[in-house]
Amino acid sequence: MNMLSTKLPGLDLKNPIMPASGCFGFGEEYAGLYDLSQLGAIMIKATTPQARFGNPTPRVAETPAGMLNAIGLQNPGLEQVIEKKVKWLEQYDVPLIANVAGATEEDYVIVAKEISKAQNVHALELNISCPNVKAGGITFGVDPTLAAELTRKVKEVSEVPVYVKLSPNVTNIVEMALAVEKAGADGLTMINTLLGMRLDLKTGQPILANKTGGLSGPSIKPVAIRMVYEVSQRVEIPIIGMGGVTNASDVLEFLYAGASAVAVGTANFVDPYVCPQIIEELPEVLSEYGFSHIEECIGRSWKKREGFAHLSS
Amino acid sequence: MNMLSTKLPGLDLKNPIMPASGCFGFGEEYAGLYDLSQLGAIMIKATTPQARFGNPTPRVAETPAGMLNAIGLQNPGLEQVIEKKVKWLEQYDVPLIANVAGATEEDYVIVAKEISKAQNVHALELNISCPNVKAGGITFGVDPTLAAELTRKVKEVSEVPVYVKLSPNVTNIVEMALAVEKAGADGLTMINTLLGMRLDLKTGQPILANKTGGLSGPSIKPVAIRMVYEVSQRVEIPIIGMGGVTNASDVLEFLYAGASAVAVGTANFVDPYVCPQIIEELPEVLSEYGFSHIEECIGRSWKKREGFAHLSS
Amino acid sequence: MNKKGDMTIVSQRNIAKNIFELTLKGDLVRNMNEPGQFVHVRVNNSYLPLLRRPISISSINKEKNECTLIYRAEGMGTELLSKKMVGETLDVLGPLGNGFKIKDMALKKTALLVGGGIGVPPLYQLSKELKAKGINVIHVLGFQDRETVFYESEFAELGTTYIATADGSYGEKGFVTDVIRKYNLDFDHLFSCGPTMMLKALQEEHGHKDVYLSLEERMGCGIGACFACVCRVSENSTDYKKVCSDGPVFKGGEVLL
Amino acid sequence: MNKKGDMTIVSQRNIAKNIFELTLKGDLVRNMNEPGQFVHVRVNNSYLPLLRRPISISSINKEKNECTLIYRAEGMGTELLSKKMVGETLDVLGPLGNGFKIKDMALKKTALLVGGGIGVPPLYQLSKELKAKGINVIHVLGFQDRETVFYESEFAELGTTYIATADGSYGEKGFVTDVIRKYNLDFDHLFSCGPTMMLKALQEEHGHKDVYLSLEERMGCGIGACFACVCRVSENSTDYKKVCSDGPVFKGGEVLL
Ligand SMILES: Cc1cc2nc3c(=O)[nH]c(=O)nc-3n(C[C@H](O)[C@H](O)[C@H](O)COP(=O)(O)OP(=O)(O)OC[C@H]3O[C@@H](n4cnc5c(N)ncnc54)[C@H](O)[C@@H]3O)c2cc1C
Ligand SMILES: Cc1cc2nc3c(=O)[nH]c(=O)nc-3n(C[C@H](O)[C@H](O)[C@H](O)COP(=O)(O)OP(=O)(O)OC[C@H]3O[C@@H](n4cnc5c(N)ncnc54)[C@H](O)[C@@H]3O)c2cc1C
Ligand SMILES: Cc1cc2nc3c(=O)[nH]c(=O)nc-3n(C[C@H](O)[C@H](O)[C@H](O)COP(=O)(O)O)c2cc1C
Ligand SMILES: Cc1cc2nc3c(=O)[nH]c(=O)nc-3n(C[C@H](O)[C@H](O)[C@H](O)COP(=O)(O)O)c2cc1C
Ligand code: FES
Ligand code: FES
Repeated sequence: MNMLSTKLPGLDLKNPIMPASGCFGFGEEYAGLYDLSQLGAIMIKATTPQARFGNPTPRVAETPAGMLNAIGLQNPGLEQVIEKKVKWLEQYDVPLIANVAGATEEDYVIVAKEISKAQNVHALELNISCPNVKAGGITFGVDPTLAAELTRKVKEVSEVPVYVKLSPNVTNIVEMALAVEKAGADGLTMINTLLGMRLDLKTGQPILANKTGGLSGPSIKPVAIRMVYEVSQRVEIPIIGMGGVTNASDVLEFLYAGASAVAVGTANFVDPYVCPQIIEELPEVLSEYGFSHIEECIGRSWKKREGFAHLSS
Repeated sequence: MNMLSTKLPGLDLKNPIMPASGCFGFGEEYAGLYDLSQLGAIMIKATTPQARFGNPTPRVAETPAGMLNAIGLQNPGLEQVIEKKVKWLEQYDVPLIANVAGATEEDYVIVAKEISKAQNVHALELNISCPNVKAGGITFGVDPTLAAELTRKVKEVSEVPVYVKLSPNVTNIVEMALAVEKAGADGLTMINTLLGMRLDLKTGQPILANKTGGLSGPSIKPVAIRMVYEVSQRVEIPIIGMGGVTNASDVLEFLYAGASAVAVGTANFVDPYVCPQIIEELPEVLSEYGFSHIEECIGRSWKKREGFAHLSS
Repeated sequence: MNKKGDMTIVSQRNIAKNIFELTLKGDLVRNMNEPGQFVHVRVNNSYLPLLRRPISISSINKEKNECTLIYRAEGMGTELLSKKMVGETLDVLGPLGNGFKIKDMALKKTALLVGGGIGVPPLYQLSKELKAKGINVIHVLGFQDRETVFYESEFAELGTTYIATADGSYGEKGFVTDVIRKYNLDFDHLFSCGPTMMLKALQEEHGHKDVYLSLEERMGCGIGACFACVCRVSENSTDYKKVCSDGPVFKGGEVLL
Repeated sequence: MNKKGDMTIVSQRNIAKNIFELTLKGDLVRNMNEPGQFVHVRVNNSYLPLLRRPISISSINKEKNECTLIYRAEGMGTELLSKKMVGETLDVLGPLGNGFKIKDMALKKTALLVGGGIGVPPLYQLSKELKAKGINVIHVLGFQDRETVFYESEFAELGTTYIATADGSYGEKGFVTDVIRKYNLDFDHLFSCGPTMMLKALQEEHGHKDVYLSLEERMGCGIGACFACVCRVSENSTDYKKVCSDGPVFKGGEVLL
């Protein structure tokens, strides 16, 4: 039996591991390194209606156990993404989750409507939480009413289930989650990056051309775990957890917290083979802790303990 | 001339370095290691009207480049703090900033009123942002109206300037800052800890008995820098910056961001001699980057560059 | 009177499964005068791991200016520590805390030393000092299994030594309390270090005697400043003791277990 | 076809102030076929530093399965790298990017190789390969000052070599462009690597010739996936090139500097 397979709205996953959006491009680079069909799914790079160049460089800066990025949603635009990138990925046996972005509600609706028609796009991920775009998605990500409204609009046009990607830069993440759940979201993905900044000691100026950027990597894992823990207890829809995952133990921690699947972002830059490696190690780690299937781990940090008697000590 | 001396409301500082509240107790332990009169100031541990035992243990957990704590405001209560702890510190030539906490508005008012009378307490720090106390200060810390109201009440009774300690766990830190400034705060201290969590792989349960805890240390520095940068451009009152400071370069980064002085928290646990060491190294680092006084660095990341011509390159 | 210093690794040996014996040389040894104290070790000069690791002092050699630690490599910090090589230096804070205050005690004839797993190490220096004072020492040391047993012969040289393993793969099968009962061990003083469950059981059975227990708790500062490591003194008050600076050794009943 | 592997350090030398020459042995060398490519080095198996460091391949020795990197120890990553000892292994990703494609070029008589500071290293393998093809190579190498000059004799063995220092403490005083002008250097091809300001100046003065420039940009992945390292192709379009996977070597004018 497969210890790792699981089902989420729209997604029939061989395993719960997928690269996070923006950290894997459209898969082409990694396809040169390993067979993408090994992956549970792929969250492709954010797509906007028109091509975007994104922010000036430098776009990344390193921080203690983390990094800041301010890419600025660079992408070749909806048409190119569908015709070139998504199409190209059809050769792999792997479901895509299309990350949908924009500056206005209409942007999101256009992208969602078109990209959800692609045969290998099995779900959408509404990126209402990118901190690096001025006048862009970020306002949706911190306002429950706007987020709900956007979710509703996108649900109306999408041909596949819609996951909403939550921003951690809010006072009350549960409120955001409940708002988009009520508006029809089929799932949540969380967390996006924390807003941060680094200054250059020589010039005194921000290292990133965009000044602020999104903090990702191991340093944010405690915040991500806390938020998944809080939200998973309050919503009925599944969560794809992320934030600082670098190995199979981290995956287990996110499952315990309440995630049903896990995305790997920054770690792909540190080790481009990290996703297949985690997939390989996960069964071993599950066995080590006495599990025979990932579903036994989900929400273990807060669920009633009946099923877990064999492990209490 | 002293490159490090500076003046803030109520505080005549030999240097801008002070241990952060909760990371230095009431100084007694460190007094056995070095002369506390070397410090710019001391932010003493949070004081509540009555003695508190705090949370059950474990109270700390380690994270990548950081730590979580859930001490729960353990302290011997207002009377003991004033009569024993604050009194004892009189032997040192160092101003105290008294961290004021509580569960209700009255708690804060009582503590502020009494402790501000102590001769060596030169300022108060309103801890409206402790994430580890249920039904406690945290609600004040995320609601601008409540925070402003509390600030006003405390200002009415305090005999010394009042700094408000801001929580990073909010959507809009500038809004919080402006609210308490308008309510009469003399300064800000920021940031308190980010709310986080770690799960034990063996049990699936949170490592901290309190479940969630406050994330501190180098991992949160990028978030702290970003917030100080944002807030310092919008308020007139000075900021004491903190979050992940471990060396003199970090101090410089906080000054650039817009802080007027800098507190050192978690790093005291890693190296109990860190504060005097930073104080010793700071003049050297300032000179290295061409400064003759700390005030030249403050807000350099966003201020008009007239004074800085000598450094542009 | 610097409490922090670099100590040089003069030996590092793997003495049982995942158990390492590490000997350090340095001036801090001069202040090590009490069995049961600990050092707070920074295993890496970066932020990974960020915090120091508390490790008991297992033996002290004043002449050589050396001390020995025995630790189990299990998490990130101790794993890294086990990779350190002879000649490297370690940033050490210590000695810290209050140990077994046998210097101030009116000692009687027989002392029973009970150790559980990684709680065994500090009892070694204690046993040596008791023996030197002419006290009769009996050791009951509990381990998980045969592979994790260490220092049996070292303790046996000082006094009668019983080994218990949880799975019975070596020595007596069962817990240290079973051994004490089985052999009906008689003693005037009981000194113990190990898992809280074990200390609790000892306290319950022998609490009427002269008992000293060494506690463990997750630590931040290790010097009494952060309040990470407190334990209660009674159910109904806010009184507390800090394991790092009031302990780690407490008199039986002094704190709630 | 694994692009990532452990390479063993066979030598590490401090060859100028803060400048280190590091020779690595490993199977990845088999794929190193183009001067100007780089490797992405993980200096620590923890998260500090988190990201890899891009370093140009300075020379390739196919027979020994070795390659040499030359780098300046300045920040956390390169500082740590400079502490690594012979026999240790390094996690390396590479070779990455597109180098100087001299295999596909119709080469004429003379090539001018212009390097600035830490941009000098990749020109060494390039020069060796050009020389092997019978091309006349001239080097103009700019450094900060006398103390940071390296590889002068190595380059001099291959062709005429001019050294310039910004402060005039060694060789010519001034910039590489001053030297080219002063000696009125004539060439068919210009290959350069160094600070963007220098590349810009070269492009402006010699853009009408056959110019190849190697760029630097802060990187995340190093393989083209994260879009950290893009540069524009023209002012008015969203077209871009990635330094890591389309470059680091570009034809003059191919991208905006
Ligand atoms: C006073 C005292 C004396 C000790 N003496 C010894 C000894 O002689 N030999 C020995 O092997 N161990 C001893 N320990 C336990 C030792 O400190 C832990 O095993 C060690 O800190 C674990 O670190 P790690 O990096 O392996 O684990 P990690 O899981 O990576 O540690 C993460 C964090 O949790 C803390 N932590 C984890 N387990 C413990 C624990 N059991 N007790 C306290 N903190 C813990 C760590 O210090 C660190 O802050 C002692 C503990 C205390 C409090
Ligand atoms: C294609 C390419 C080839 C290079 N070849 C060489 C070489 O042969 N020799 C050499 O000494 N240097 C070379 N560099 C520059 C080298 O990558 C940086 O000096 C190095 O990354 C700095 O790391 P650090 O840890 O010392 O500095 P830190 O300041 O700690 O680095 C922090 C972050 O910024 C990045 N960074 C800092 N400076 C640079 C820079 N100048 N370029 C790119 N990223 C930077 C780091 O990679 C890291 O992610 C090259 C850069 C690129 C892009
Ligand atoms: C370079 C970079 C680019 C990113 N781009 C996107 C994006 O386009 N859309 C999005 O929803 N999230 C984006 N993210 C956020 C990640 O998908 C992920 O939520 C975050 O990095 C936390 O996970 P990690 O710590 O594993 O990286 C990006 C992150 C990084 C580091
Ligand atoms: C163990 C611990 C206890 C703390 N207790 C308090 C407190 O009582 N009052 C308070 O305002 N902040 C408290 N803080 C927060 C610190 O003062 C500081 O704001 C935070 O840790 C960020 O700084 P750092 O990264 O340098 O530690 C505490 C932090 C730690 C780690
Ligand atoms: S560890 Fe800080 S008070 Fe004991
Ligand atoms: S560094 Fe990631 S695309 Fe170039």
